[in-house]
Amino acid sequence: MKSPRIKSHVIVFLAPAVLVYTAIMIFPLFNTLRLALYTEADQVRMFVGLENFRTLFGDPRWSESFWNALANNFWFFVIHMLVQNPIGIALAAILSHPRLRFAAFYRSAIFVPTILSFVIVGFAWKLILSPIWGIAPDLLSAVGLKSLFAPWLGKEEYALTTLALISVWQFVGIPMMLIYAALLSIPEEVLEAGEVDGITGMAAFWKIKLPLILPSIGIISILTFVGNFNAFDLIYTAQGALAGPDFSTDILGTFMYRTFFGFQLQLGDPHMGSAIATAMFGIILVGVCIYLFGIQTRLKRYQF
Amino acid sequence: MTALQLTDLNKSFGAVHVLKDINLTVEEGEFVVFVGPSGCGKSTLLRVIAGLEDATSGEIRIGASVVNDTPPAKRGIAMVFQSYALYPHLNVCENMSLALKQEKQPKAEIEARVAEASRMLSLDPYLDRRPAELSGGQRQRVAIGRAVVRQPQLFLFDEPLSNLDAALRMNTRLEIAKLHRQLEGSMIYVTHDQTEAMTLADKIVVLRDGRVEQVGSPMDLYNNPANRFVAEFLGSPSMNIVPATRLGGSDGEQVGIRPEYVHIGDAGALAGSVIHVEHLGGDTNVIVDIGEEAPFTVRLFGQFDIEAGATVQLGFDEAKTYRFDAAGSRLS
Amino acid sequence: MTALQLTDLNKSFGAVHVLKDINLTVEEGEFVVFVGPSGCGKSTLLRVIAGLEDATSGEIRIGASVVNDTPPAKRGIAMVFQSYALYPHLNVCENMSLALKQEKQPKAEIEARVAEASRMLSLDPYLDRRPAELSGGQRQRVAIGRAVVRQPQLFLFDEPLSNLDAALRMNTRLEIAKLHRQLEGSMIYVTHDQTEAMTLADKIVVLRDGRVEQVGSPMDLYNNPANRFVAEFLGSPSMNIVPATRLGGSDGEQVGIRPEYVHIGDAGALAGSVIHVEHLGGDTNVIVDIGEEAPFTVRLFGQFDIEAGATVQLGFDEAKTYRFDAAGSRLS
Amino acid sequence: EDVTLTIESWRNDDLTLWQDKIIPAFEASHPGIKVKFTPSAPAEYNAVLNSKLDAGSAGDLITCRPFDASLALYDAGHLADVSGLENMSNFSDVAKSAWQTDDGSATFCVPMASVIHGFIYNKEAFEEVGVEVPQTETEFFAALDKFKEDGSYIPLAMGTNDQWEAATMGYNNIGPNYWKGEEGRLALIKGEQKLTDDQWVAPYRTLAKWSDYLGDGYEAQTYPDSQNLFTLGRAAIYPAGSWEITGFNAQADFEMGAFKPPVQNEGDTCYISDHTDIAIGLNAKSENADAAKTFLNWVGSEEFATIYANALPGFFSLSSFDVAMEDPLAQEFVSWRGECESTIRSTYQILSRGTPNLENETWGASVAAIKGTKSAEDLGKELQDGLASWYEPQQ
Amino acid sequence: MNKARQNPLNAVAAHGALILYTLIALFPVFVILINSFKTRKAIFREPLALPDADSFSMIGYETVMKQGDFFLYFQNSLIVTVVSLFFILLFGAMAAFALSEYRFRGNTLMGLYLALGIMIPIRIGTVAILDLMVQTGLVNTLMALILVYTAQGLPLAVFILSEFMRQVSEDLKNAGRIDGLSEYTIFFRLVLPLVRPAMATVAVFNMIPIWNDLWFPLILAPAEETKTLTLGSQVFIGQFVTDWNAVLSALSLAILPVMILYVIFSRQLIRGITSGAVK
Ligand SMILES: Nc1ncnc2c1ncn2[C@@H]1O[C@H](COP(=O)(O)OP(=O)(O)OP(=O)(O)O)[C@@H](O)[C@H]1O
Ligand SMILES: Nc1ncnc2c1ncn2[C@@H]1O[C@H](COP(=O)(O)OP(=O)(O)OP(=O)(O)O)[C@@H](O)[C@H]1O
Ligand SMILES: [Mg+2]
Ligand SMILES: [Mg+2]
Repeated sequence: MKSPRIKSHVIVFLAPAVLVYTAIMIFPLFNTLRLALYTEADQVRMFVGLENFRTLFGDPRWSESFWNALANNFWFFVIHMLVQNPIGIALAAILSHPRLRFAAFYRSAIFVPTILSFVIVGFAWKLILSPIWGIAPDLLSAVGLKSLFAPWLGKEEYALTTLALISVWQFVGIPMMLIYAALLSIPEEVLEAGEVDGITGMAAFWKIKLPLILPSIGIISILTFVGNFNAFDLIYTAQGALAGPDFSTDILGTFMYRTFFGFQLQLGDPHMGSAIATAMFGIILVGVCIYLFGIQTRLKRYQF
Repeated sequence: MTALQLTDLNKSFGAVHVLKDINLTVEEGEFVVFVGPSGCGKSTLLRVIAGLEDATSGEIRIGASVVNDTPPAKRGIAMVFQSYALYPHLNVCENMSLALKQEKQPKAEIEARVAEASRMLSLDPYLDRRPAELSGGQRQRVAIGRAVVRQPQLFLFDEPLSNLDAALRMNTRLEIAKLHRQLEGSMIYVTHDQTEAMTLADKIVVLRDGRVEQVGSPMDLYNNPANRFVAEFLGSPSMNIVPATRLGGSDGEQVGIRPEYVHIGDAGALAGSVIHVEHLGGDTNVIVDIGEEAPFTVRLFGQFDIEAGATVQLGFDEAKTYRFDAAGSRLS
Repeated sequence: MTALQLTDLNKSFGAVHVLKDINLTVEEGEFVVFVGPSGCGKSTLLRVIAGLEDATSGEIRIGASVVNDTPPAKRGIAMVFQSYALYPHLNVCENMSLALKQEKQPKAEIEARVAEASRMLSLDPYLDRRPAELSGGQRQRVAIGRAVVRQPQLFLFDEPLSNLDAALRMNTRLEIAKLHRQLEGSMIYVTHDQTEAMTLADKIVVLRDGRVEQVGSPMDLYNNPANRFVAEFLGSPSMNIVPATRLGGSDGEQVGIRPEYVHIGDAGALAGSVIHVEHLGGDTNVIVDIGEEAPFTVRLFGQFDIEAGATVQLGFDEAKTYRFDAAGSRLS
Repeated sequence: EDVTLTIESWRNDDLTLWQDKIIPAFEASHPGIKVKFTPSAPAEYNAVLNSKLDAGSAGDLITCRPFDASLALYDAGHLADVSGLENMSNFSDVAKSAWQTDDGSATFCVPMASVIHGFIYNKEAFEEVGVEVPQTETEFFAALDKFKEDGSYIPLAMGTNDQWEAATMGYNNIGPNYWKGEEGRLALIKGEQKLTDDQWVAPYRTLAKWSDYLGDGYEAQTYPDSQNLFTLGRAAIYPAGSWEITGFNAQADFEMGAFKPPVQNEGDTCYISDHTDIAIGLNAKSENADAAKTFLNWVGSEEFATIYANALPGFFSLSSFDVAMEDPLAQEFVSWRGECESTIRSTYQILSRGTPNLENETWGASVAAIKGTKSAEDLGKELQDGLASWYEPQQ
Repeated sequence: MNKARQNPLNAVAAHGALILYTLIALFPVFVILINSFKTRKAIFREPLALPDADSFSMIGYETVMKQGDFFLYFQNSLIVTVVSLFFILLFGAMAAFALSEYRFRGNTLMGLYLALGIMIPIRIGTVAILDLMVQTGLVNTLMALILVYTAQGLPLAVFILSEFMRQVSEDLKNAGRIDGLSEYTIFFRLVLPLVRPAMATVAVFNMIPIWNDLWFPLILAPAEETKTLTLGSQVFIGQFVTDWNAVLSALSLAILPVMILYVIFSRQLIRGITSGAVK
């Protein structure tokens, strides 16, 4: 918090990251996003301004897909916020209990799914949820709930939710780790003071720990948001690029990928693809700006 | 009835044996002060009593029941931490009222108690500030306030006044004494301040290296220390210790003489040259080199000008000396 | 040469104006003690001097140069923080030696200095421990050690002894005094402890509410306080303040009488009933209700048994009283 | 100094075949040229290849998807014209059509193989339940009914989760019999028929009837699930492509047979989808163009055709050589070429050039037909509208 | 922490919840692992059964070991992952420190700029990246992958680390400043050790996508010598036939090293606690 002139060490601290990042990330990305303003006809690239966006939002064939993907994406995000983050926080809160036995084991075990590649996750869950091979139906019938079973991944009404839950399963370790790290940095004595004050258990969580980890929860929310609106792999490995059944699991990532790189007989269209990517970028940017300027600056941080 | 009883209490941190066979009884309404050198285990003992650390062995009894397995919140105690341990996200008022809210006290009651505590601790201007915006002394006062509002059966104070200035310290000390009389709760109080210990305590517990050295009323300890350690520890400046041989005693024994019982005069049992004179305003300490390793301190009432280097004779009343054997035990 | 010169220094935290027009000179080799009530801005002033806070206005000069824009590391200072600010991940030895390693001191030199500091502060048994495994007093000593090993031109101590017990405090105090003589560095020292302030200081600076109230040598301030605030602030117990009307003075004026200049006898200017007697061992404080709001304290040398409730006459030498006008200024 | 040629391919499955048989055969007769086969996963192939081509880091030889995907590469200058190769004469015009410009002036890939659609069945199950191999649609459904009644086998092994099964093994499998193969396909391209015409809608109606015979939860059944269901002996009939033969031979421990898509009435001309599927071309920017051409020429040879067709039964050579095949199932499939009219998948040529993409739409439509979420007529209309939105002859 | 503070009921509930979730977390992994030791028939006949004498088969592992130089792939993956993580953590932490510690003009904007990268999938920049690598001759080197992953991981690292660095006590850094430590030393000797838990978290976050990435190895470094493990296992995923035995085996093998890396980093996390902040 020194004086506002940029000092040499600030530059030294920033330089490596900024250089690598600009050269290998920002430059290529914007080079690509630029394509959104062009189109190609007969091997000739033409500048068309915002025409591609007009197509994307104006032409019902495109806009319907776009809004469908966006709506699905929101649902995907909502599930993560409602399921993944609370579970992650709860697990972290339990795990951060001092001297909980086997904590390291639990922590690692819960983190295992996050380490798996999408291929494994897709395979395992398809195998488990498959109506044919019987793991889920058998397990359900073992507890007498066989009637609840449905081929979840194959039904329009369940597929997206099912995938979102699988994704939650896979990534719950991330909020858990972050919150865990945040909880650990709360000074022991503050919690002890609370304990003597009778603020224990849930009350300690709500009244002391939660307010102190709010910045981390903010970070997690924005990371979830960004991650979800960029998500692609799980849907792609589980349901393919067409995000079936009937596009019910199509999210912006799959929509963009399909358009950008093409799929089967459909040729890649980098121009429309970039237009979609730009739209995604815009959506995420708005979210991140709301966070950075609206939320992050308002979250009180405490130095321990 | 006894408010607190510790029986054969031991506490180790791994290999470090911090508390050793502590036996102690605190009566209902008693004000007990723990004193002892830094690192002797005072805070640890408080933490064990509070239930923040497990006793390695031994029994802790609060009121009628053994509380070894009772969680801190259920022990009916309030504690002021040496490091304050304020809730960083709450302002002063919320810091003080959180426990009461948790107890579901009526709103008016909470407000009244917080107002009372903040008045007593001169915290009124800061009620809306967060701990990070307070000075060290202000934080300490908030920590005291937080304990005070709870009106528990047993108070544990860990050096609650160490960051306060003399005036405020005196005020707060008096307030704590008043509080003690009003609440009829028992108090256990850790301090390094002689004045606090002597004036507040019904009973002083002198700890050394995890052991209780002596327990007794302040004047009792001052006048009848059980051993050299207690004798030296209480009183400021410390008691002078002179080898008995200098005063015609037997070899190995030591004689202790309190600085205030020594007078500087024309004749005396000891003589030496003045090293340094400390002017404290109300009194003057004269540090004299009597040829022993440790300097000899004389405390004079009032202001005196003595040149460093002057040779002085030190006289004292034999009856007011203490004799200790080589191991430090008092020879009566 | 002047070691430090502050000119018209001001510091605000947002709307809170904490330091107000501070002007102060510290001579080379001088030991300056800051005292003042909690929250008066002592720590803030130290932090501004150290360069940890920017002055809102005014000039800071260390040695020959204006250092307003010099980073802390280049100001040639060492500081002991009120909150210790130990490096939690380094053990005691590493905490003390980090700065020296940074200066690329030879290894032997580092070891020697750390050994010297740890001996002086009785930290030898703890050199391998992390701060979390130390008691409050031990942490404070490490913080002192960390500053001491650096042997800088200007030391800043923020209440470095507040968590130490009397014996250790006295030792450390003497060591700091010795250090000061040896190093010939200047020291600025914040304390709440009267004894420390009186014995260590070449010059005491009394702060109140962000302003300098008086600067002078200890005995000078004690004997010639510029105003009622300084008079009351120095000396423990505090000076008694009695409305001048009680002693035949004019209305609105106040008379200050130090407790140690009062004797209890058969006749006196004031009379009252004893509320409470504080036995401190070496001396006794008698608190008397003389019908004013504030009780009247008498400090007696030695141990006395006076019953609470007894009526006493209080006598004192008119020459040893101080007179203040309604605003608190001293009337000579 | 040896030249090393790198082949880009999506055929992970063929890695060992290339390494153990094809490459050694080629290298033996062509000293000085080394060949490396570097396949990538099929789903990523197009995207990866395009990126590499754009950046100029792609291999010398490029495995070609049929029709537009490769045409686009040629148009973009990534694929070289290989019409001039000596051995191109070993391929019929039909075989080459999948890798030619629309006017046929340039051929840019050497055809390798086609795949034929039909149905593979579990012979033991047919005997056990006493079902005859169906020739007509009526017989086909009668057979399915019988299996359903019997209950020990799932009549049809197909799922809709992966979507393309329904379109490829469903619609394009049985469809040619309705739209009369090439006749209908070309008419559609010319704009003379519409997807709302009955010959294009009727297959959806038939597909809709399939759902009764699919396994429980077929909605979530994936393509590998279907394969496994069949090869583990739990299903009786598998709507197939000939490419399955290799895998099925390895995995099934019962005898299998194949029958061609049933005709509507006995005696009707039968049509089969004999789909040109894979070819190989030359990266226009290859630095080893000469060696690569040598290799491509060799791909047009009989030697290659024989090795390939026998190593990969079910991938039938497109060359005019009479390649002897040993696998009985493969022989069964290839024998239909003599009995029926061949055609290729209706959506592949030209019709999938725009957005919406007719092929991809057909996937969804076939799934919807089977699940019964939309009527065949509605589907036809949707597809027609989509096609007409960008394809002039249909407007 | 101790008996008095540990309500046994709570402890039981805590363990109950954790065990339940652990089961949920591990069940699919368990399914994968047991099936990787079974014949293909047994996988699909009874996916939940443990391998027995009949169904036990190492065929998958054999296929994996036969196909390609798996130890080389392994080594490549490890090098790429570890080196990328090193750069991500180092550069990311440095930038995060600059952003959280110093107030300079454009601070927030710089933060936003560095965050842009997490908002667009880097894949769409593939062609430009590949172009760059072709021009610099880095195609088919591990360096290309390391650079891309470093760039890709930085935004997240900066984002998370700067949040955690804001919590490091100001007094502590100031004590360092007064001790004469340079800003660099303060960063390396004081701040970095104190945000170790966060560093471990960031490392774990980034480790997974890097280790599991298929796309960039495929495009930037598909050569045999630079193949990564994930890319190596892709040969078993075919167009029509997927060799599930081999896929399961290869992927089971691939779990191990990440698991080990994870354990190493989470150790750091624990170590971070024990050295925990102190007043
Ligand atoms: N960051 C801050 N924002 C607002 N006010 C502050 C801040 N830091 C300190 N203050 C206020 O400035 C005043 C001076 O604080 P300072 O810490 O200098 O007091 P001090 O004299 O050291 O007191 P103590 O003896 O209790 O340590 C206090 O009233 C405090 O509340
Ligand atoms: N977690 C721990 N691990 C190991 N040793 C510890 C731990 N906590 C405290 N100690 C040691 O136990 C002894 C007693 O510490 P304690 O904090 O009780 O001392 P104290 O009497 O309160 O001292 P002070 O007056 O300085 O606050 C000290 O020597 C300290 O170093
Ligand atoms: Mg302590
Ligand atoms: Mg202070």
